[in-house]
Amino acid sequence: MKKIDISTEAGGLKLKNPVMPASGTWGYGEEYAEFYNPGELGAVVVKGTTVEPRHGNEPPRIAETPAGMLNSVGLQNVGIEKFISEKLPFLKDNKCVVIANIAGGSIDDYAAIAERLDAEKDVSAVEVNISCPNVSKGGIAFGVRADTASGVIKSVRKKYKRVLIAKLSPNVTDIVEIARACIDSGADALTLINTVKGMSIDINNRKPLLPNCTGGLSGPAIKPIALRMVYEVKKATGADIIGVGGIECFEDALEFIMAGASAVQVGTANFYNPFIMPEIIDGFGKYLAENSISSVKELIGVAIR
Amino acid sequence: MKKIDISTEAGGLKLKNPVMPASGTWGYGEEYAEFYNPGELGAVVVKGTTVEPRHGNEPPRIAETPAGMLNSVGLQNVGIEKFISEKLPFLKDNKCVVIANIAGGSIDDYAAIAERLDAEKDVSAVEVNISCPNVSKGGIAFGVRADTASGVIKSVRKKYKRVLIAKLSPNVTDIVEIARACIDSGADALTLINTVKGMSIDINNRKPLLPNCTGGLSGPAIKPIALRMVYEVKKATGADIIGVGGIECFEDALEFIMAGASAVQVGTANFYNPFIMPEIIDGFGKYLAENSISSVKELIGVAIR
Amino acid sequence: MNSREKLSSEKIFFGLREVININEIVKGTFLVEISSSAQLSKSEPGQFVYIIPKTQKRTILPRPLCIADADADTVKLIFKVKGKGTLYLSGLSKGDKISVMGPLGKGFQAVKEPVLLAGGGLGAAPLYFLAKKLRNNEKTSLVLGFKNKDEAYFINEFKSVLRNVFVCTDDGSLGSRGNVTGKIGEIIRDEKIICACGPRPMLKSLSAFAGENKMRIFVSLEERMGCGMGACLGCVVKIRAGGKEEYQRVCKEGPVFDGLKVVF
Amino acid sequence: MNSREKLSSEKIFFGLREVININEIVKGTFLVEISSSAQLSKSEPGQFVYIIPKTQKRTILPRPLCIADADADTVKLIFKVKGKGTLYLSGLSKGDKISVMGPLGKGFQAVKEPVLLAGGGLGAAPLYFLAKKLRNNEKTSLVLGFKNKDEAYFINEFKSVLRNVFVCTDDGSLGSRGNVTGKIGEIIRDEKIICACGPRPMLKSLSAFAGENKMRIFVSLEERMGCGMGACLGCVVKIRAGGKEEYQRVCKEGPVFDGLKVVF
Ligand SMILES: Cc1cc2nc3c(=O)[nH]c(=O)nc-3n(C[C@H](O)[C@H](O)[C@H](O)COP(=O)(O)OP(=O)(O)OC[C@H]3O[C@@H](n4cnc5c(N)ncnc54)[C@H](O)[C@@H]3O)c2cc1C
Ligand SMILES: Cc1cc2nc3c(=O)[nH]c(=O)nc-3n(C[C@H](O)[C@H](O)[C@H](O)COP(=O)(O)OP(=O)(O)OC[C@H]3O[C@@H](n4cnc5c(N)ncnc54)[C@H](O)[C@@H]3O)c2cc1C
Ligand SMILES: Cc1cc2nc3c(=O)[nH]c(=O)nc-3n(C[C@H](O)[C@H](O)[C@H](O)COP(=O)(O)O)c2cc1C
Ligand SMILES: Cc1cc2nc3c(=O)[nH]c(=O)nc-3n(C[C@H](O)[C@H](O)[C@H](O)COP(=O)(O)O)c2cc1C
Ligand code: FES
Ligand code: FES
Repeated sequence: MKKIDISTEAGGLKLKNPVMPASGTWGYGEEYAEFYNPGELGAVVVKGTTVEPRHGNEPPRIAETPAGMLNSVGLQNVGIEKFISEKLPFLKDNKCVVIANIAGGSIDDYAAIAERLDAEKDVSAVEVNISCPNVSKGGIAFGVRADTASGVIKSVRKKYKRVLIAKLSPNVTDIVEIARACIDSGADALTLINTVKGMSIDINNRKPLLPNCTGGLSGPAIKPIALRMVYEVKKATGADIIGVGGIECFEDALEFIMAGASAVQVGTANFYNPFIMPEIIDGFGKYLAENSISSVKELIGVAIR
Repeated sequence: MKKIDISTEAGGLKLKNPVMPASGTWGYGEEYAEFYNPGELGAVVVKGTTVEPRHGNEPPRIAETPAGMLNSVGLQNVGIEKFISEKLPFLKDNKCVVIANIAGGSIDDYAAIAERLDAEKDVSAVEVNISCPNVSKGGIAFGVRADTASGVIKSVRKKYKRVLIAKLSPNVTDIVEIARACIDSGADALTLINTVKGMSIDINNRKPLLPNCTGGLSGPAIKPIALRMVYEVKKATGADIIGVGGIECFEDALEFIMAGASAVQVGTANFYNPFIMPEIIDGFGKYLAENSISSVKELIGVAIR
Repeated sequence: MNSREKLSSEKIFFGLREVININEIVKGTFLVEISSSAQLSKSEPGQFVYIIPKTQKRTILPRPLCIADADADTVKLIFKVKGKGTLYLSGLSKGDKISVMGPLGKGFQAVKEPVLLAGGGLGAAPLYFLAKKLRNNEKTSLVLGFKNKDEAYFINEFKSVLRNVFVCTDDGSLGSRGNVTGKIGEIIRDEKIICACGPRPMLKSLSAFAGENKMRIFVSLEERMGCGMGACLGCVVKIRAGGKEEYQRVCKEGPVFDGLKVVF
Repeated sequence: MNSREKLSSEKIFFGLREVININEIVKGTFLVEISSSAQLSKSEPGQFVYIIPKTQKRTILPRPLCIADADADTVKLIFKVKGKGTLYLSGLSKGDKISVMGPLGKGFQAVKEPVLLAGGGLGAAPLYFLAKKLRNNEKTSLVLGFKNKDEAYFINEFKSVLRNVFVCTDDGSLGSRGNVTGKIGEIIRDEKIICACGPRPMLKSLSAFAGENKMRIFVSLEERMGCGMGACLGCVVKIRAGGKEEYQRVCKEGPVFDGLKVVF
């Protein structure tokens, strides 16, 4: 029997397996450590972190939709300093590969966090969330325009020397254009996709269910959209991609790998199956063995034509 | 007891109730007439029609996804002449308000169909599908850019005197921008939304499940996306909107009305419940009675803040 | 319009039916008997029903299954567990209610003895219904092909309605070794019609055989479906018609097509 | 990592539990008893379980329910049918398996007699568990408030574990007429602690009452949840802490909060 290798790599970041939590769905790894050691995962992506602590949006922040959910958490987080002093040590102690998801209201914010994290060797990569509203430019997210996306990535690139991953918003006309802009601006890899903008109406109260009106749609419902974007971007750019959106079983993860992802993230599914990530990791081992494939890497993008 | 009025109006088109099939899911009304008279519906929107008959895409054309489905039918249709001579008489005989969904590969195509339909008084409105690939401009859909969308609507407006509805693609960064362009170019109302571009991978055969690679996602999965777009566009423009996307029960339809739709279309749900549209119509009657509301029109957009 | 029952049309039933019996006839393949209705009792061989699975797995589309038998009391279906929908079906018990629409599509028509029936694997289901409608005499022969002995089923049932039943398996573990087309070639006498249901490669080779022998052939095809009613154009196959090739609907013009016209 | 059972943590059970009993105790409100586990048997009053409904209605999120009682054998839950998830639960039968995660959250802590318990509507559930843990003497009093007689439940059960049980209803159809806060005002003696669970307006007025009377008050809050584990920040409520207002998690810092600190 061949030796089975489920390790993978994205943008130069080596991962012992292709599975990690999606930012914002797994906190800083402490809570789910109750169930298993976070060091078992390929990496741990932490909650979106900003320069200053943030309160986030008014509750309710969650609404269920058909095979999905909306959230409007709104980047509640402890801020970069507290992340480094209070959250990072736990992840380091558990030997996690840490990916810091970062966000900001201005290009300077991004640059500041990037610089700060560059000094923290325990953070192996930054995942730049460019889907949050650009306060200085009137509420349009950085990530929906190639020029602003590029501006953010360039500013982070200047300050951060290790692996830079750009996390893209799916709420765009042409995901390939944005992907190209990020790669050209220095991103080593791309995470696809963030949540899809959606909404839910409370017909009893005759108003939007979330006080924030809109929220981010995640869960199985968005899987076909995420897969399409991974496929399109991989085919057009060849960039390293981390696929995310609606994965709830091993087969879903495999679809993303075949569509061109080098690794996958699991978000919403953790909420109804806290063991889903170890299950998917096991799934890769079994699948490779049963199909006599020696490495996950052989499967990346095989469905592309 | 007050008299209950479930009639509504969109872009000047009077509808005896707010429910109609979504284009492409109900053929030309003949098949489902097996179950009830199509004249019972607010209107009947027919399959997307082009100048010449079209073969459509290679099968398989359907893939199931979580709470949704992908289709890549690709505008197979009998062409405008056959529609008028062979399909329209049946709808006329059943006293249907007919909305013709039209599509084309060029602006001239759209203009040609619009002119032809202007002469057919039995067609009460055209629904201009601007989500299909613009052959002359390299495979980008007309509907994803404000300038091309505007070009199509203007050309149809010149030739077609009665109600002009623009059906928009959700695969855009800013739906409000496209909506405005269409309204400014002469559209009387908007249908929101067409299918969301998605994909599914067949992990056994290691290739996209649809030979066409991508397909249009419809069904309950996309409801939050459709609702969000209806809400955003209604709030920003005040335009008359026909809401569509994932409606599978009366409550879903009511969400769309409260989000700002003047009427709704039902697509995918017909496939698993052929009686869904009469059920929703009944639902409106009951809801108004139970809540002592005299007209559906009072509910349009009540959730907007 | 209040009760679902009442909502069915004259020709097509839509509503709940009761599971009267369900059995695993060979590993992974089930025979389920459900209660019939006025419309279902008029089903023709080759027509199908559309079963709407109530799964917990986020499915929405109904699943098409050929009618293996139908009378005033019951409708029989034979299915193989493939995915979520058929898994749900396999978990049903006597007395459970399932949501059914049908009969749908166009069945085997203009079938006259002498005739050859050819079924591969699961394809045997609609042929059983057809065999029952034909007279049980020397003029009808049936060839059933299976992968191996373990996958064979319904042979005794066929023998009880037909005199000439031939079985072949890929590995020779039951009946003769070989495929259906080969066996048809062996046993053919003066038949001018073949009715076939089974995997595409089998239907293709049988259609070629029929063409060479100037026979008629009716084949039952499958395609992924949306509406099942002919309205969505989701389920098409390529058919030669009027000198051209065009897409026709498996759920409406089919599932039974003239095999000589199918573009395989 | 093979079986789900094995996957639970030391403190939190995750896996299938069996329905031992289910009863509609008043119209639309059910008492369900499920089998316990090592972890669940250590539940504290005020903690909750997360039930993952296996519905056919495209739901994905688990539903939080307060633990109404727990020992080594069973866990009791009381729930009202609100939507898809609770409808699914109400349809369960003895012997069915359900997917459960828990115990979760922080319960009533530092509760010492003499104490006043105040429950409105469904809020009574966690207080029953709490009452059982307190000593059954004159020092604990309970006020239960309901809309009317028809919605009242569990009164006899409470009386069997507590001597001082007062009931009030909005319309006076059972016990005295009036609301819980009013009744608490009437019966209060030297208690310095209130433990309350019920609708927000009741918790708000009780907290105001407690503040005015220099008492401590613990309130059990609800919010829509994602993970139930403290990881997603979906379920927050606004709490005064360290001179500022901040969002805290109902599933982690709560569901039981210091009522004087809640920003209602
Ligand atoms: C007219 C017709 C008659 C059929 N008769 C029978 C029969 O008598 N017995 C039997 O076992 N099978 C029959 N099939 C195939 C059967 O419909 C599929 O095996 C079944 O739908 C698979 O569903 P699933 O949920 O188990 O699998 P999934 O993979 O979960 O199905 C996902 C989707 O794909 C569709 N699908 C998957 N495979 C097929 C297929 N081969 N053909 C069409 N759609 C498919 C399903 O309907 C569903 O929409 C028939 C198909 C057609 C078109
Ligand atoms: C900590 C906690 C303890 C609870 N304990 C009980 C209890 O002991 N008995 C009881 O009957 N109810 C309790 N509830 C409320 C109960 O969780 C909701 O009534 C239930 O989730 C509704 O689900 P549904 O599917 O029936 O309704 P749906 O409307 O279909 O629910 C849709 C979504 O909204 C959420 N949701 C809806 N209403 C509420 C609510 N009031 N609070 C939180 N989430 C909500 C659901 O979890 C789900 O995600 C508790 C809630 C919390 C937060
Ligand atoms: C509650 C919640 C909070 C999230 N917070 C963040 C965040 O802080 N930063 C970010 O980049 N993405 C965030 N996301 C998006 C997820 O990382 C992921 O891209 C998305 O949920 C799709 O994956 P899923 O369908 O597996 O959940 C959040 C998602 C959820 C559900
Ligand atoms: C099989 C199928 C065919 C469709 N064909 C068309 C079409 O010809 N023209 C068009 O404008 N929209 C077409 N649509 C999109 C629908 O009209 C509708 O916008 C979409 O399906 C969302 O609604 P639903 O979720 O209720 O199905 C089609 C959808 C499906 C599922
Ligand atoms: S399935 Fe819709 S046309 Fe056949
Ligand atoms: S539900 Fe996720 S933090 Fe409470």
